[in-house]
Amino acid sequence: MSNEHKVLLTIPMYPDMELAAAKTGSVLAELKDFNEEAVEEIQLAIIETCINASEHSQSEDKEVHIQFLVTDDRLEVKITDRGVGITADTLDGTRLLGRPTIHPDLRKRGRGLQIIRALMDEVVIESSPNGTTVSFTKKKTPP
Amino acid sequence: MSNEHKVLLTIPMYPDMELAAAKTGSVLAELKDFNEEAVEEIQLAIIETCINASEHSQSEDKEVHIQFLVTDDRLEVKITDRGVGITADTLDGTRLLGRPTIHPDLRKRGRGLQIIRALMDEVVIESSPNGTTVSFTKKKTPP
Amino acid sequence: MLDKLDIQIREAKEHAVIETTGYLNDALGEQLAEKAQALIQDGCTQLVINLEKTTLINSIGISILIEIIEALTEREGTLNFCGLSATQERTFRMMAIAKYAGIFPDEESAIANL
Amino acid sequence: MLDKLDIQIREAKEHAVIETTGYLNDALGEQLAEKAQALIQDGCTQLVINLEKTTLINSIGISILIEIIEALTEREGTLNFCGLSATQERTFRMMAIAKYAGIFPDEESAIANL
Ligand SMILES: Nc1ncnc2c1ncn2[C@@H]1O[C@H](COP(=O)(O)OP(=O)(O)O)[C@@H](O)[C@H]1O
Ligand SMILES: Nc1ncnc2c1ncn2[C@@H]1O[C@H](COP(=O)(O)OP(=O)(O)O)[C@@H](O)[C@H]1O
Repeated sequence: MSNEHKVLLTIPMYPDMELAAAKTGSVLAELKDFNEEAVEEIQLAIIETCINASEHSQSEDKEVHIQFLVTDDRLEVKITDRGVGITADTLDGTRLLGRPTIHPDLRKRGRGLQIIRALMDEVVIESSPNGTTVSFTKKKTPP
Repeated sequence: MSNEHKVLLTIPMYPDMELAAAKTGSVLAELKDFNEEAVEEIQLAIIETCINASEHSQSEDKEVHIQFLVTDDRLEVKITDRGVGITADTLDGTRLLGRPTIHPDLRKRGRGLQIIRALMDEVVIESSPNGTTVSFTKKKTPP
Repeated sequence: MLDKLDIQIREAKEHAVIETTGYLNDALGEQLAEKAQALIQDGCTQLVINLEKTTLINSIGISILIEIIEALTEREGTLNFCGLSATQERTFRMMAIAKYAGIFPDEESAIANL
Repeated sequence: MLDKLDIQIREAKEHAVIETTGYLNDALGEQLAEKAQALIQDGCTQLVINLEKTTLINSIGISILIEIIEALTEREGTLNFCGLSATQERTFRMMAIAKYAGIFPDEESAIANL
């Protein structure tokens, strides 16, 4: 595709490194004139996915690999770890996670994937015992 | 070394992509509490090096590879292209570059390397006909 | 840019405003929770959290906000937020936070509605 | 963050202030040069460039500032800068820009010293 640009980033699993990924995403989205809200949403989705990789993947190399693909009308982000993977059971049960709170609908966990799914246009999770790749796309909305 | 973190970034040679590199550098520097001035200087050095790679390297893959290594007291940045390289003559003659202006000390070109050298603590340029690597280090100054 | 993390507290007789600056992650969240718990211990259960200078909140930050809501519910207190971006407000509604805490455009109205 | 690029002009009888917002690269630099040349053509040769909302300037942006200095020198005009960060000021001194243009802390003093 013309005007398609690829950016690759590898960050260590370490607190706040997800911001490097989020900022890279924001530069690309702003370059293509995504609106302010979309830029913020993209950053949040990247942050949550990177934090999940750090918290849950148990990856030995402790690296998160991020591929950004930006065209004039969309940003695709693919975030990969080489960890233990997510089981289908976990994915199905995401909504039930978290210890109960005073208010039963205020859950403490299981929020990352919900945020990503709510904010991005397409979310695909591929997982095996060799690792996990979470891919999502944000389409540019006409002004 | 303990508390050393490596971040790898590959960007295409395309206008403003240098900002993705600059922002990644700024996140890492701020993470380690570099002061505001140092964070700005790091960004400028990264921007100039990436622009040089885009403008001068004639690289076929049109990619710039950036490696960040951050410890508690320094940030090392290594910026590589697979282009034609810089000749020693060019490097020596940098100060004479640029068409003359009304004010002879106001030169239009040859400013990138000067900025990088002035703002960073150590600058090393390695170049061959297979490409160029510009490495620089910024030390954290105690507050 | 990564804003410097910071927490400011403005205490009045009946209420307190906590203002955060920077990325609301676990580090800033814990600082925030500590300040909020201290205020609650002191009997100040009418709180406003001003997030105007916090552009990014991660899900750990959100968990901590929920803990503050719980602590206030136990004491029959009130929590109002202000300074949210459109996306933050949307997330807070999605997370049911908006059911247990007020969301107001500015600090004045957040205080007035405690 | 990549601020939206923008140029504002405040014209008075005797001078004009050009304020930039965002990364001063070739794109914004060309816009800036155009506005400056238009002002100079119109006989306005007392210019202030306010860079307060421009945090990053690349060397192409600097070349364009130098071109504006040259155009003003030809017309015996004056250029003053304001709103520079410490690093920007240092770079301008290093590049000899400070020899041919004034550097002032704020717009008021930059205008007063035209
Ligand atoms: N990269 C990953 N590797 C392994 N497991 C993961 C990964 N990402 C998510 N998970 C699993 O999916 C669950 C749901 O994730 P999420 O919705 O972000 O909630 P939370 O992180 O609060 O548990 C996690 O608890 C974890 O079991
Ligand atoms: N990555 C690179 N590949 C090839 N040549 C380079 C590279 N970086 C710099 N150079 C050479 O070094 C010269 C000096 O660079 P610089 O000081 O940035 O000035 P300018 O970019 O304005 O010419 C350039 O003109 C170019 O010939």
